[in-house]
Amino acid sequence: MDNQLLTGKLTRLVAGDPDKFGELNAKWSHDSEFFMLFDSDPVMVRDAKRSGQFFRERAEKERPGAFPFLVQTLEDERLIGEGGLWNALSSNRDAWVSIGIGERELWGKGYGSDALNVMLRFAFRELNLHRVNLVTFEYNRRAIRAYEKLGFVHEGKIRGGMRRSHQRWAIVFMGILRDEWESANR
Amino acid sequence: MDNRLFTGELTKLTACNPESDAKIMEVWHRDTEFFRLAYGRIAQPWSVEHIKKRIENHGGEVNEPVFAIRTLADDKLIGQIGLWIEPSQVEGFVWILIGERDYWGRGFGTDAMRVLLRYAFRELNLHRVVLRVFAFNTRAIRSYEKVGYVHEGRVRNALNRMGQRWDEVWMGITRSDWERQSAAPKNRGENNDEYDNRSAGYIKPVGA
Amino acid sequence: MILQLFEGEKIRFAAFDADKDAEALSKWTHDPEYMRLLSPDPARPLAPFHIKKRFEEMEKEAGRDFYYFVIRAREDDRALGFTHLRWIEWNHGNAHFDMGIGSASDRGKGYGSEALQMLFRYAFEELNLYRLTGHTMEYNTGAQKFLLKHGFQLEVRRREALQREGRYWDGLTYGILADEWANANR
Amino acid sequence: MDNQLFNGTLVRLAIENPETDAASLARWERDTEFERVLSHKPVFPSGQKKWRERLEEAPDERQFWFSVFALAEDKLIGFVGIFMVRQQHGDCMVGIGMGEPEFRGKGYGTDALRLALRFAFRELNMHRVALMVLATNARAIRSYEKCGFVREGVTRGADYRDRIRRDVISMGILRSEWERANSR
Repeated sequence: MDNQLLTGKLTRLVAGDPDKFGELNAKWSHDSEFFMLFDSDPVMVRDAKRSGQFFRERAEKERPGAFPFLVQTLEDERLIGEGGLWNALSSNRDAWVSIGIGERELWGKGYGSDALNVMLRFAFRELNLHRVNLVTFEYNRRAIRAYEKLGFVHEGKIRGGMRRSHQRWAIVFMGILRDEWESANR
Repeated sequence: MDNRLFTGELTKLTACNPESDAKIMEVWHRDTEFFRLAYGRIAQPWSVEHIKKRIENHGGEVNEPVFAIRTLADDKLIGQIGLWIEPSQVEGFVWILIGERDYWGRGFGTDAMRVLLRYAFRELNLHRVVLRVFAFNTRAIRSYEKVGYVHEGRVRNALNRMGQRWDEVWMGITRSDWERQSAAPKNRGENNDEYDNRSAGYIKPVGA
Repeated sequence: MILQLFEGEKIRFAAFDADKDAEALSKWTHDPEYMRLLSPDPARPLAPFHIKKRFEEMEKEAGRDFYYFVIRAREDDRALGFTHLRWIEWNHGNAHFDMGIGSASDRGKGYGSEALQMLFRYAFEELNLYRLTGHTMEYNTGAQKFLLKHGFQLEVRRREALQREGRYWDGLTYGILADEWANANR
Repeated sequence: MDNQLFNGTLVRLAIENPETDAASLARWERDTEFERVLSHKPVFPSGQKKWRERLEEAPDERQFWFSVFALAEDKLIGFVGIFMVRQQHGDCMVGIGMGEPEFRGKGYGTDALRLALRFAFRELNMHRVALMVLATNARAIRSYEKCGFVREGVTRGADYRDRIRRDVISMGILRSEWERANSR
């Protein structure tokens, strides 16, 4: 039995109170680039209190299949990002995954991939899912490369589905099956 | 795909309708022999309002489907059957009650259970289904055995009823038990519709 | 005759106090080994917020018939674990029990044994129950030995009732009658 | 007019203060020897937060609970209460618990009980006060008899603990008996 289920090489997944999610999201919301990469809603600076309230409501209404996580570094236990698995307890045995590293000085250093890989291990080894889906945006090239390296396969896109900075971008869908992930992690 | 998923040979499973069902079910619950076969809780008369609330509160959630059992012949409400699905999505806990006495022992309960199992394994992709039945309910135990349930143990003396202690019998059926059972020839020579054909691949188009 | 039901030698039973205990319980849920030994449900880290919410739901669902104890060490009053009696059927004298010792460093020191003996005394000599039921999993050999040592008998084996690490495991149900415990302690 | 209604010789009665009293009540309930004599309900450590909520509940006119303070030390040592008040019949019950062990068996309980009776008869104009006590609780029975309570009945084997059945004795006192006992 794997007792390091939630621990990767650089990060670990932890739970967070709504206030903690609120505080972090408020801080990261001041980095418009982060939210453009992470979210399709119009970016807006947020304050901790109202943001905390939003996450409290989300926690109240949380459906059983929702698994929100905060990403913590192993070396200094800093909370550097968030993510989760969504609609994970459906009879289709699949789920949606999301990952975002809020601390920009840690971008491109493998923290995001490491945390996402831990989430996939949780999805396939604990939730026994058959596949994991994710959606991202055409301009998020670094993320798309990271997902490809982890074994995600392009499964389709909505051409011009998004409009930002006066340009149309495709919304990109990717997916990974359990045995694809298992062989990538042999 | 087939649109007769909820239909058996004698019964069909339909949504519960609190308004009309509760009145009928209130009559069932006056019969304490029925009550003690169906529930372990203290037997007491239930009002129509109480039953209506129970129907409204249960069966809404995706992990707790509850059905009304109706006869195919004349659409008569004769019972209820439901599933509680474990968070792990691996196991479902089933319960069944037939409220109309004159439909006891005539295969209606067995038929409804067969439809429920097909729904559990084909639609909900469960790995196994489990139930508990009181040791004195021998008719139900025989019905579950016919459908393919395997005895998995007994909770000793779990019931204190009619001045005596009774065991609670636990029976389970895994997907492989079920595949074997439904592929095996039916003992009463009932016709073999496409759900019970020998080919394991149920994705195969009907009649191919 | 034992007069103090909540005071043991090394431990004591206390009420769950959300402000004090939610933090400790949240920490335990971050240990996948603890979560996987404890329950077949998908292991997930819980924040104090979730711990409080779950506790309120359990309390609301059972009303008076829910006896939840936090196990505290007498030496420094720290929370060691929990145990509770649940799903009580007074007309049959039935109850289900559960127990967990939060951190690995506190296990194997006799805390669980003392807590179980105290729980037996409470169930059979205060609540006058007829029998107790406990559940565990095929891979939790520690719990199985613990239950057998304390007089439980295996009663039900639910074949392949849970799935973890890509394989199926049986679910095990154990039972003990009040007289069996009383005779063992004559 | 008797303005010393709530002051006795050894103790005084005070209205409960949720902040301070809840802590003591939570501590006392951990002593199950004390709790099991006091109540037939299963003992359970509900904890300070729960006691606080109970004490903060709006008082209704069917029960009057007091904290008992030792006069000399001004220390909270127990509680006493008139409850199950049925105004139309002039009938009620009294309950008393001396939480601090070192104040038991020294007359503090009897003094608190006398104050509660005076409150029931003089202030609430009750016709009678009743109580229930375990047959094995000899010390309490002596204290009740000293206050003028008379045995009125026994419910045989009503208390079941440690696999043993015990009788529960019900006692009562009428206003006339109380007036006589206190005019001497």
